[in-house]
Amino acid sequence: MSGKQQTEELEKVVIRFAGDSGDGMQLTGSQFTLTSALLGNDLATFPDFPAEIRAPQGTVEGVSGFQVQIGKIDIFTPGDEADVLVAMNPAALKSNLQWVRKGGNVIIDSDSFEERTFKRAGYEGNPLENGSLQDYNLIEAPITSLTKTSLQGIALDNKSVVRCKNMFALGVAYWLFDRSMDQTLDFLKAKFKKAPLLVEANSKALQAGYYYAETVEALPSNYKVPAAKIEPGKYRHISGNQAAAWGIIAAAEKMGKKLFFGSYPITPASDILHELSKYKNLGVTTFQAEDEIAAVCSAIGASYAGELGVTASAGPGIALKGEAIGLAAMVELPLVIIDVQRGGPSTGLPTKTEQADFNLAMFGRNSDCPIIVVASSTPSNCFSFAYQAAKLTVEHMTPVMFLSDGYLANGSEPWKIPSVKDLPEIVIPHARLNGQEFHPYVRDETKLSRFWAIPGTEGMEHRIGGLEKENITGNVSYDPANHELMVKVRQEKVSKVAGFIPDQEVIGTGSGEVLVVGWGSTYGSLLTAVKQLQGAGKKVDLAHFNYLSPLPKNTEAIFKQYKKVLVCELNMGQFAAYLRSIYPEVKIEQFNKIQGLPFTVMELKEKIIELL
Amino acid sequence: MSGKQQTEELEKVVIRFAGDSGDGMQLTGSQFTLTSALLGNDLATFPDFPAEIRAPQGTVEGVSGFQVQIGKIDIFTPGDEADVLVAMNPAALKSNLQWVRKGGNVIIDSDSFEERTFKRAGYEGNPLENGSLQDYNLIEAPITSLTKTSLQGIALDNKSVVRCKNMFALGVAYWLFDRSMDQTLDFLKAKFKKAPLLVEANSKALQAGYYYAETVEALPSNYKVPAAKIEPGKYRHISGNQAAAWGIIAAAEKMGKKLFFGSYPITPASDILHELSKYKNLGVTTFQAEDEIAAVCSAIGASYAGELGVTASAGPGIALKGEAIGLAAMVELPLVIIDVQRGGPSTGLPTKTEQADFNLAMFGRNSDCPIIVVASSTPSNCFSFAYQAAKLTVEHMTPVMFLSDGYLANGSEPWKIPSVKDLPEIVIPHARLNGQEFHPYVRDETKLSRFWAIPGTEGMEHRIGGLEKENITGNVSYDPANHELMVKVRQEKVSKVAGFIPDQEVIGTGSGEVLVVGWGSTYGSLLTAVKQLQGAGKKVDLAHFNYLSPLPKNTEAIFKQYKKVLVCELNMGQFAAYLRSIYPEVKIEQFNKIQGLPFTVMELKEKIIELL
Amino acid sequence: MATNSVDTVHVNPQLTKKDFTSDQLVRWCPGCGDYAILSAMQNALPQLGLKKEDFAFISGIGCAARFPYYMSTYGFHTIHGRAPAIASGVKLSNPDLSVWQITGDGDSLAIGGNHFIHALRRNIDINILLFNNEIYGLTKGQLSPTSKLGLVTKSTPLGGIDRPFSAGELALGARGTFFARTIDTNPKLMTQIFVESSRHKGTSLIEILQNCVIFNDKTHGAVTAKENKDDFQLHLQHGERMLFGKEKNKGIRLNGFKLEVVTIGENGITEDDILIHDAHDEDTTKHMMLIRMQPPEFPMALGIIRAVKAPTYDDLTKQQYELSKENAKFSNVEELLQSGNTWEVK
Amino acid sequence: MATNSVDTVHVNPQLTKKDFTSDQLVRWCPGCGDYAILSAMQNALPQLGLKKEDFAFISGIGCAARFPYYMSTYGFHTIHGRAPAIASGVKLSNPDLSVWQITGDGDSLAIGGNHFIHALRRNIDINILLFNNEIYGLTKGQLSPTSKLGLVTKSTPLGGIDRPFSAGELALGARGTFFARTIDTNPKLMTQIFVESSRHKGTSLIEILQNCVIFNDKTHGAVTAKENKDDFQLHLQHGERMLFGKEKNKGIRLNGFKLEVVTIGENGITEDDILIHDAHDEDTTKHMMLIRMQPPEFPMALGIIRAVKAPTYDDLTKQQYELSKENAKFSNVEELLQSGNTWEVK
Ligand SMILES: Cc1ncc(C[n+]2csc(CCOP(=O)(O)OP(=O)(O)O)c2C)c(N)n1
Ligand SMILES: Cc1ncc(C[n+]2csc(CCOP(=O)(O)OP(=O)(O)O)c2C)c(N)n1
Ligand code: SF4
Ligand code: SF4
Ligand SMILES: [Mg+2]
Ligand SMILES: [Mg+2]
Repeated sequence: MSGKQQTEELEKVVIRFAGDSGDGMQLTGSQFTLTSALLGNDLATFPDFPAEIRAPQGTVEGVSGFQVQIGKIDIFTPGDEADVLVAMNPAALKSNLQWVRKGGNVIIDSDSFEERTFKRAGYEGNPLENGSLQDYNLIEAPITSLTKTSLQGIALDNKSVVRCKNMFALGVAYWLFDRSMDQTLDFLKAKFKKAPLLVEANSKALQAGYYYAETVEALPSNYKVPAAKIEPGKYRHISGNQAAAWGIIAAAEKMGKKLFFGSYPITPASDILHELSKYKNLGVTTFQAEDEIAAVCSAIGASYAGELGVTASAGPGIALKGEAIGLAAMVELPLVIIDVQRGGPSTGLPTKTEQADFNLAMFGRNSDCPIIVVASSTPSNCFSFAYQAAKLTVEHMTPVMFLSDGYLANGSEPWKIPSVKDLPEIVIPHARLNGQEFHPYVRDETKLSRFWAIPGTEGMEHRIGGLEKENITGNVSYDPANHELMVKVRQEKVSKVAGFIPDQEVIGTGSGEVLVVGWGSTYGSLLTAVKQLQGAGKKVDLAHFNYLSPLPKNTEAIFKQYKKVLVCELNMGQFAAYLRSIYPEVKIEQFNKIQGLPFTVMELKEKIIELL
Repeated sequence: MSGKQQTEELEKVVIRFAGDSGDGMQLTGSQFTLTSALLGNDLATFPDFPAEIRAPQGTVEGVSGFQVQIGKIDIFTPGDEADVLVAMNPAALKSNLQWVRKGGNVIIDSDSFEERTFKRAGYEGNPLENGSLQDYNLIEAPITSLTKTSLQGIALDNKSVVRCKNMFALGVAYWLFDRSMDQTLDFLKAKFKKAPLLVEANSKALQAGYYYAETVEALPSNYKVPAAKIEPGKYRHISGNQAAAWGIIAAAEKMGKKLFFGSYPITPASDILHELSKYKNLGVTTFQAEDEIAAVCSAIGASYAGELGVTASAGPGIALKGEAIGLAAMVELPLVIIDVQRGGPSTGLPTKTEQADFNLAMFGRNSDCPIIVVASSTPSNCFSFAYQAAKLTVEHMTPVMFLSDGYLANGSEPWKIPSVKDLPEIVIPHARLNGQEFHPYVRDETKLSRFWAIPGTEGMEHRIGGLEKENITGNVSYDPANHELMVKVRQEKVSKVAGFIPDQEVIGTGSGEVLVVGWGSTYGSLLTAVKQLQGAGKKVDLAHFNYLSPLPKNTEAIFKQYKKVLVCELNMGQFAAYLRSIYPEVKIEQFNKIQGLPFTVMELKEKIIELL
Repeated sequence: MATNSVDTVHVNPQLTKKDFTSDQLVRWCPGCGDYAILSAMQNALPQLGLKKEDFAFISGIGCAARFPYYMSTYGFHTIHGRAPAIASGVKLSNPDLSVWQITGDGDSLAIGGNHFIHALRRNIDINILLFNNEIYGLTKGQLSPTSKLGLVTKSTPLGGIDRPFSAGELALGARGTFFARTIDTNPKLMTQIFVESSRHKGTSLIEILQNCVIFNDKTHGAVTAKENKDDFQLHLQHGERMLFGKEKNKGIRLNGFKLEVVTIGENGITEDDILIHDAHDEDTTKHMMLIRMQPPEFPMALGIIRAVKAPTYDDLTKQQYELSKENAKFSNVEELLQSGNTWEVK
Repeated sequence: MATNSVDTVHVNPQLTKKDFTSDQLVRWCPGCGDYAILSAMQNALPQLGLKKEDFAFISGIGCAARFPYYMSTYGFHTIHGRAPAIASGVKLSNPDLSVWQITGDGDSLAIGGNHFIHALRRNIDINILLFNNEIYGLTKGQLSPTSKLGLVTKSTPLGGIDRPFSAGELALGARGTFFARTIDTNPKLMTQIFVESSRHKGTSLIEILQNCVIFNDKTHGAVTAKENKDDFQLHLQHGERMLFGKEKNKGIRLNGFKLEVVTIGENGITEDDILIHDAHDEDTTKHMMLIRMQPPEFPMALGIIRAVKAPTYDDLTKQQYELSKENAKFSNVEELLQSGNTWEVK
């Protein structure tokens, strides 16, 4: 490893930062991401939080990671394996080495490797010495001490100085990938506006890292990942939860309603509450309720009173909302329920991702109680599907469950900023008086939805409730035939939504050997796998679903074009079972992973090839 | 209508009593039932309660009905249509005439037909005069005034006297069906032990009715329904809720555990709480919790502490229990959840029956969270399946949902009393110390269930919880592979129950044109319809399911023996969809009714014949 | 606005009871106390100077909760126990509505207990009418959290062993700003209290001692029975002395830290010894004591026991809108989307 | 029973802290107040004369709720807010266990509020340890029902507008029989209170003012900070005068209906003027006043504020078993099945 470094050009590269939760790895990763985005790379990120707030320092449980894939080609996932791992301590190395490709670069803070620390990380012996890293290109950099040295003379306590070591590491990464430090230098100025010493210290550490990497010749080469061909326009970075929050606000504005968000905190949904609570001036009311039941009920109250009522939670909280969602379905009021899924059952794996609340979304209510279910598939399209959820719920006057998950919620990607005026119109079915007696359950003929009569409007006084009611008048009715009619009307109303959503798209030729089917957050990995196989000449297509209930009209027609249909999900096969129950004639195979982790492209390709 | 009456012998007959909720129709019906049972008839009953506590007198909403079918042949349902209706007022006539077969007898209290009362019942004109009853054999008896006359001289207030008119009506019915009054006379003595005047008045009214019927010659004939060929033994009458309560107590006694029943009242499940609360001396603790969540949680606490924890509710309450049931599944503790289903969604039709919580039972929890689901199919076998539920939950250490419904809960039938010693043994998997460190998730090899370690036992101190845990040790684990393993173990554990339940039975030849499939309370109607068709030479069989998750091992093999499989349910087709998702190769048709009412034999036969 | 054409309903100061009566048949049991409450409410609303469409009645489940069907206002019969949360959403979204939550003792204090205490704590401007019949009526007679200790019911054949809540004590423990108590046998008092509590800004809790003739008849008999009326009812008025009895010669006096009943003219007691009711006292101490008074030792306190000013959650929400507008970096979603770190791809 | 073989653990009067320490790595943030509470508990249990297997720790969800993992007793980490109901089931089923419910302010007073008040009302013999850090720790810093009005958190960027609950007031409003308050900075007091509350028959509520260094640091600083310790902590002991201050020369006196702080020696105040604490007073009046005392006007009351006798739900349940046995018509299921109306078919 000597001689002047070379610059290698790459199509894409994956880098992973890992350290103690106090080490600032999320910040480091997002700075790297932003800078790469500004350079024009396409990219996708995946933050990997520890389950504890602050697990004991130096333990594997306390490691926080951030992975980003950047490319000059389209990037749909944060990558299966990292080309470069930056590990700030032995615990970070221990828990992250499994994600590094053989032959990849591993940059460690050699200052952090001592008897005490690698014991604490659960290593038997010193991992640097026992050959366990021989398949990797190990770069031992004394990051802590170099940070200290470079900050000598700045009047900061030792703790604050050491905290800057993440910037040192970021500097190394910037050099390694030939990125400018400007964006981060600006960011630091803004972030520490009120503490100039911190601006100085962090900036110096960043630069020290950059120049260290350039100088020491420990690094084999640096890499260039040229800009991707990206649709022109104005971009920003957005995470799934932020996008969901913004999508809902945008829909409320578009429909001219205030937004009422009733919620109870839960990982990984809480950030939607945090985000929305910033926008009171945009007409957003956030109500942190005493529990999930009160949260959804307050949103139902808001919808009844004429606002857009929305609630959000994760699985355990959604399970609690079932009875109230049933009420909203019964009284036919708008309601958006956002389920940011996480690993389960029960409390499960709160910080991990999973797609296992599909059944709960479909069936988690007493009796026959269909609602609309949609799912987003990338962090940024959480915006569109949150928006769609709001549009559908008011236009069809029935609850909509919007499924996101931990992977989308915390993941982020560049997003071409839409213009609000280009967003689909939302037409609210406000009730109107026509000189005759007002009836709350008069229905729109094409949609079967009722009209929204808002308390405070004169002449529309009426009563609704959870008891079965007579069609049109809404009077409580125990009549057998009316009940059957109403159950069918509520089902039909949801089924008819199929006429108002786009046809299902297929990525590929439209027929062939295997149709890969997915839904929700697996989109990136499925798309990458399918494209790679298509590139290799395989007859594989992808149909990735965002509308789950009802399904797009052309679904069965698509399925019939393929010899095999393979449904891939991060659960035990819930969507697959649902498809089988609707299209028993289609032979459905399934591929499942239940590890709290996304699919890797590799494992998908292997499975698909098996079927070819 | 003159001349001395004839006695006609009948194979079976259906009689329906209807009156104001204050008129004592439930009592009248159950007395008639008991007397018929003592005579050796087979029979089945159906009480039809009003939705209100006491709806305004004389209104259709306030009508309370009771239907019973008695036979010398096997009786499986209370009958589609009544041969005799006793209607105590115009409202009772109005709401019940629809259930009487054309040509049937309608006995009314003519005293109750006046302008005011038939208006109140919602009649335009006097129904006795407008020809609307011409298809029926109308018997106008001045029941109220005859009751009054016959009780003259008894020192009771007018109200109490008039209250005896139900006994007069019962007397008429006894004569009509050639039944002795003895049982009811004894009953009255016991019931009014403390009020001899009431014994006298009610007895007199009963006899007056009997002799009136014998004398007036208004009745065309009386009927004899001879004793059925019933298996010898000691019998009693039992309703579904009572049977469920007793089944659970019997199981607790058999396994040598105390029973802890945590519940919150709800129609039609409350009677289980009422029933169980009488048996504290049998080691039953009933805990009326503050809500359904506390109810199920207290039961989980009891199971954790080493008792048999049971909870019960109806749909709205079951929807609330989902999160906690998920906890029980995750920590692998016994828990029986009884869902006495009612019409829905939401509050729905609380006093009507439906089978629409199947999906909720299967899927109403966050994430992949399988549990065992069983259903009873007759009032009396609520005993066996409650017992089975308790047996399975402790033997397999996972929650069991036991589905009953309003029809079974309130319906009743004769039941051959089993001997406790003949009930299946229940073997509790108590944990044992073996000198090594104790681990809470060591598993039974054949069942995959863990062992029950009871707090208070020395040397077994351990921690469990809703977070994902490592197999064997139970330590909290975020390890991806362990999570997949555990999700699969929980699924396998439930699947393996199939090896411990009986094979599915088929009523019929075992192959043919149409296999009728049902589950739960539709058994009686399905069986009657299928038997009648078989009797007519049709190639129709019945497979009626009590074990829903997992399904019996031989299910698919059975289905494959038929050209068509018709799943009949009182919902939109939930079990049918489930079967399709599991056996996509079986072509499944469905027949559904969502009216808050049981199937009639007639409509079933029509539908089945369509398929032949 | 004052024309009276068929199509427009104008602000009508002459709204009457009839205007608030819906066309639905009332379906409570004959003799149920709920009828009187309904009637008192229909008498109270015309006095509030609001329009018919400005009222929303939100109920849970129970006999009491059928109430909205009989009012010809906006009404929502929701699910068991959750009405406070739904009513909160209604009020926050549509603050001009006069929101009335109708609930039974089971609905509010069993399954709905959490929402109940949280509504009171937040002090959202809704009015809660708690029909306390000390039993579950609709489900046909089980123990309620207010049932007297030892009550034999369907679910407690050997008598209830749960110590009952006192709605007022619980409400004050939850920081409630308004508590009144009334009885179904006194229509005038009910109407008066409904009117007054609707004027309180914040969560008004009105407990109505209601008789369930079917499952818990005469549970309030010690207070409501004709023969007990004078001696066991104390009608409180803010600023007035706590006097009661047929001759209004009995009163409540403070003795050290305890209340006691005294008779004017006996043992040298004069009117000056009798406590003056201060419903506006921030301190809950005396209100708690009044709430706890029970026959036969004491008369039951009726009327407005506590009514103190405190910011309401809905007003504070409005203030935060304003505050947020003042500091806002963007005034619409377009600006929000464009804000912060963005970049152009050409 | 006193042999000490390998296979039998005998009643060991010499159990030590170590016996109650599990092998799991404690995972709270460095500096979190929870560590001290854990340690105080591990010190308290050996003093109770019970065996290790006689303890069950039942928790909900939250940072606090991880507690059972670190105790080598029986433990159950359940779901958010529901621990009181689960603990109730445990105690009723296995009354010989010493049951400890571990909960945070969000777990007990937000989602778990209903079960909390009902446990207190029923007076089931469990001990509730409420770790009050006035914030949601585990979910990273949202407003809690005990957060101070105006607190800026992740969910309330403009400050919270919910008026906070006082755990003690709510508990007494719910008819709680035992309430104690302590602080994470005083291990001795904690241990003492844990021991004493475990001896109370009925629901013991112990509020621990706990510091969350990460999301709500120093929220209890006005009470716990070294410089405030003497002036703003009043350590109550039943039967003793309410004295505090560095020189123990300050005290609480009753002035009419209000409490006030006085200094002995000033304005003619003597020790005799100072109130004597009566934790056993049935009447909640003074306990409520003590609970409400807040710096800077008052010291914060610590120690056992209320401890009154009342029948416990678990004892009453047992009594009903007995009662039921006396009147029983059948003594086993066989007899039950055969009881009442039956008939023979031959
Ligand atoms: C989730 C749920 N649980 C239980 C019920 C059954 N239920 C309906 S009303 C009621 C209690 C009624 O008592 P209360 O609130 O005091 O009202 P009342 O009928 O006495 O006016 C119960 C338990 C229900 N409808 N929903
Ligand atoms: C049903 C459900 N809702 C929400 C959550 C998320 N959650 C976990 S702990 C918690 C609050 C924690 O606050 P607190 O009880 O005060 O405990 P602390 O962490 O402060 O000790 C929340 C909202 C959950 N786990 N389950
Ligand atoms: S059951 Fe009781 S509360 Fe309900 S309507 Fe009848 S009398 Fe009134
Ligand atoms: S977040 Fe707060 S309460 Fe939780 S462990 Fe950290 S310091 Fe303790
Ligand atoms: Mg009630
Ligand atoms: Mg907290």
